[in-house]
Amino acid sequence: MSDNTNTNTHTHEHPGYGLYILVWAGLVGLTTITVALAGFNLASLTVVVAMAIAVIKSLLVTNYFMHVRTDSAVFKIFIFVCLAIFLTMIVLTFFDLTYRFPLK
Amino acid sequence: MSNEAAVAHVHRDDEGSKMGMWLFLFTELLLFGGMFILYASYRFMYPDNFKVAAMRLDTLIGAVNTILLLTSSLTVVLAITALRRNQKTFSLYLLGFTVVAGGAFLVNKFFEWSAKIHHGIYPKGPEMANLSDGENVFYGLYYVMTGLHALHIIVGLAFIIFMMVFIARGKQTGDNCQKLENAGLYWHLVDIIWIFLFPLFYLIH
Amino acid sequence: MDNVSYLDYKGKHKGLLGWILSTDHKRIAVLYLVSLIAFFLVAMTFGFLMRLEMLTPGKTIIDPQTYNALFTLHGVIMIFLFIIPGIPAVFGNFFLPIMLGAKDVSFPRLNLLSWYFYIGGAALVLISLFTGGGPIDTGWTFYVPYSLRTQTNVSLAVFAAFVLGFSSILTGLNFIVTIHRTRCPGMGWFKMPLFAWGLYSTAWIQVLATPVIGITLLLIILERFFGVGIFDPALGGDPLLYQHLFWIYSHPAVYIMILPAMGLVSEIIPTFSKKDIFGYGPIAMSSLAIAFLGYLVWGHHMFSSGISDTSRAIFSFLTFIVAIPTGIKVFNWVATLYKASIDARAPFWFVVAFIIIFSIGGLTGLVLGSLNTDIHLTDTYFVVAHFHYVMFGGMGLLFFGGLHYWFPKMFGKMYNEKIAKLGTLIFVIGFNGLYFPMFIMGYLGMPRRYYDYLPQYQIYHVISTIGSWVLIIGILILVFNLLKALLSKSNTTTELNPWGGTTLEWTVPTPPPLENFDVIPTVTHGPYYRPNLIKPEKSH
Amino acid sequence: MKQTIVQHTDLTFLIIIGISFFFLAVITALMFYFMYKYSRKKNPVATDITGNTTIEILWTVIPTILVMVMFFYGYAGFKQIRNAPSDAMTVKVTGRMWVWNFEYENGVKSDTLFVPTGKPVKLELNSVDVNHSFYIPAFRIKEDAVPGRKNYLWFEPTEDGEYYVECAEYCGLSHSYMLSKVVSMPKDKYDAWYNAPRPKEGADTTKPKSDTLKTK
Repeated sequence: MSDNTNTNTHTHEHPGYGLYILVWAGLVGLTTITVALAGFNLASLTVVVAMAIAVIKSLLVTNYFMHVRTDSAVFKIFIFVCLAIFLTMIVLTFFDLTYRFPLK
Repeated sequence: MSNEAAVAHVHRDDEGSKMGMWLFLFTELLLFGGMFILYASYRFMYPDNFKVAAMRLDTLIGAVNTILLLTSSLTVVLAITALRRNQKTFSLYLLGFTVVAGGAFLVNKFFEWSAKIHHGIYPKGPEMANLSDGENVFYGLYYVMTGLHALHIIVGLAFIIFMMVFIARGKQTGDNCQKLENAGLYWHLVDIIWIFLFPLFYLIH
Repeated sequence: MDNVSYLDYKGKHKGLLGWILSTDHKRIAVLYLVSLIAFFLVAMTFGFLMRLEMLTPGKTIIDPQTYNALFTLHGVIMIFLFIIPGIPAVFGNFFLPIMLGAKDVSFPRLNLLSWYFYIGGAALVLISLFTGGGPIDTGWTFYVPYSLRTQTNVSLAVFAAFVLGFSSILTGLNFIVTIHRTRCPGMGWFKMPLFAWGLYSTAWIQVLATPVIGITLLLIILERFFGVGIFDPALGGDPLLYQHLFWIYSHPAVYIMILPAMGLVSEIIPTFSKKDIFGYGPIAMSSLAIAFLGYLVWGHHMFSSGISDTSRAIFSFLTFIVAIPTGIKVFNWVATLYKASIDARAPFWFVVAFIIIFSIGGLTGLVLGSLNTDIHLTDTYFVVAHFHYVMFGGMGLLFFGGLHYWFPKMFGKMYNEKIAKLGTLIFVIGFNGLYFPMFIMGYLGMPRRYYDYLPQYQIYHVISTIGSWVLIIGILILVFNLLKALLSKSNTTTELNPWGGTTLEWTVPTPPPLENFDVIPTVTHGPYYRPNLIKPEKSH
Repeated sequence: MKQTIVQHTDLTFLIIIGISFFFLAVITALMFYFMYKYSRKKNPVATDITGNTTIEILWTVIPTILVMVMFFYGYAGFKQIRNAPSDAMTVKVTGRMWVWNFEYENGVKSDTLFVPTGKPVKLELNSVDVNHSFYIPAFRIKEDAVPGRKNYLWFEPTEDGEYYVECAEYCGLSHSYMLSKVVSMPKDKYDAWYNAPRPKEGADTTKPKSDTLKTK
């Protein structure tokens, strides 16, 4: 039983209400920012900024609301593998699209 | 099942249960992932059409829905904390709020879709023939992705309502609430997907 | 608790209900086994009819529409109902928990649910034959725009594949958690049997790739009903993106089919060599490497589809890389035989046949990974031959191999070994007779999925069709031999370890009892460790 | 060049098949030799060998080098297949269920592809309904015709003759009857056909007599 020690006892701390409300406030704040920024013309940066904010928001949700921050390492590895494979799919698809001419 | 199960599984494995839930979340993530690949590809092919099409979506409804989901996510974690502190009633109220917020999200979505359909913007709708290829694809993706997401909201709400029943009956308690945790994980995932859908569809101007 | 075998215990339900409502991993495995063999025989019959049609140019027995439906159904049933669930659902379910020293999989009820998804999907396939526009005729790849235009019952058949995807996902999910959470004391990751490594790698593909095909198939249905236009070129969609998404799943799926078979080879070889496996680490790691690299090479199915030249070159390069871990496995297996003590019993014959046939399949894959030769050979019979050598010669052969290896343990009966060996021999002869001429035909330019052909190809088609008859005779001999053993009252065996294996399943009673182990074992050695072997000389 | 593409493709095929056959023979021979030499009768007790790092590295590195060689040959041939010379004449090819239509630069249409020997021909592939694939086995080339997209293919016939064109991407009921021909003829004969006066539709269905059909 290599990675299943502490099966039923919760050893990690459970944060209180305050921290969660703080994270929620951050999420709402980021939403306001991303909506406000959409009014400006940031040209090619639009997507990058919107996605960066979305990534930060999802990191907040996974780390705090979904407790990944305090979970055992195996969950972090799992998420990494999943995202790595998803990114590979996108990158390899774009090797086709970027160099395909004419696209239509 | 038969008595076999009772004997075989007295042993409870919360960590394993959580692991199973995460793996299930990955499948959900990649289900939407396939759609995100399509979205990215078509946006690359039709950048201008996508901007024009996105203009017609109502940023305000999208933003309100984002806040609703974020808040409902918050109340789910708060409910788990409350249950762990044996504040059963408070926990139920918090989950009740989640259900109301999720319901409100769906109502908003309903009005948003209705307005679009009213204007003839739906697959094979009267307005679609006047639109460019890229706009067509944009609305196709819009309906499929938000529709699929709404379906997940409904499933998530069903999970949470079941959990409320379990809590009320004392089947989920402060010491034994992995099922509630899992329902929470599912709800947060639905939230995360919306965190990406919102800017991709509503905020590209 | 008394050691009543899983076949005999009395639960809450009696008779058939005691089987289809049981959450015992062994009973679920047997449910899978019966259903899989039934669908295999159906799809084999379709294949037989196709080969019969190809005996002469022009019409031999059936019309083109029927032929097109036959090759589609042959593909759909073989792939989604036999090859993909195949080894994990039957042998994985039965033996993975026992090999790990566990009482069951982590989620027994999900396990049963996955069988119901399987049966549900299968039922939908059957219903799709008689409803709507009749049997689907798109080929198992469901390429758009044809799948959007044809009048046949594509929506239901595709939905069936979608449901079967759930079955596959649930099995994979279950196995990952089972391997992480239920290994017995002492069984570290590198003391797991290699079969478990094969299943572990497979499970990750099942979990992370299957959803992509799920959404793709769902989109076909939505396109057909609502015209959402995501793939339809008439509405602005790009048919090539469909192919991307389809192969993002379907190429890794090839490894879902073959990795468990490779794991099984790694079990059978040490048992009959009476020796530890050569290169445990490299074999285990190459499974993971194959699973990962499998995600990077899907584009090699699209070398002539019009994707960009840059991506064709990248995909070709990556495809060659994936050959390396496969080669490593084969070399290690052969090396295991060096200075071994080999008792070539019936299961071992399957492995020998596998190594040769699978190598032919794998090596001809190199020709298809190379850009210029693939452009000539893709969508010809060369490809048909290649993937039958890999899939049928790989997974199919090892499905029977595994059945012969574990049959005495599963059912407490012993089959006639001479007849099993004879059946294997006829199988292998028929197999090569059936598929080898297809390599030549393909090289000469015979495209696949052709109802009719130019007369110059006939000689190869005739040889191939005759080969199919020999192959079917071989399969029937194997099946009837096992059936006879199963039904006979006399040749029962309670022998724990008929082949002299070293993994945990050989320590439990034959057939295994309800919860496998009275006392959860503790492991101190690697899975194939044997004491009292000759120590190697330290010459180098 | 037709000849170079065919030669290069066949050479690549031979190299890969040659290397593969060598490995297959070694694996098979060793396996049977071990089964004979180390059978339970001859060798009742095995030697406890569990691995060897040197040999693992060897059989990782050597195949890696070999497949890189294979990749290189394939890629070199592929570059020829994809790079049409700039002086190539263009023919528009349209696939439809279940015929091939050819349209030449001057608007002439035909259902058989007539080309002058010794001149590179670039085909612009399109489809009006479902995916098809334009395949000339004798020239070792193939490319899909996808609706809504323009794919291309080129070849240069170096000798007169007739070569089959097949559809290699499944396209429905009469997929296997979607056959056509490339007829390669001397330049003067081709020019005479190309410039011949035609009825206003411009359709030319006359097919030159075929005496030798080649697929190889």
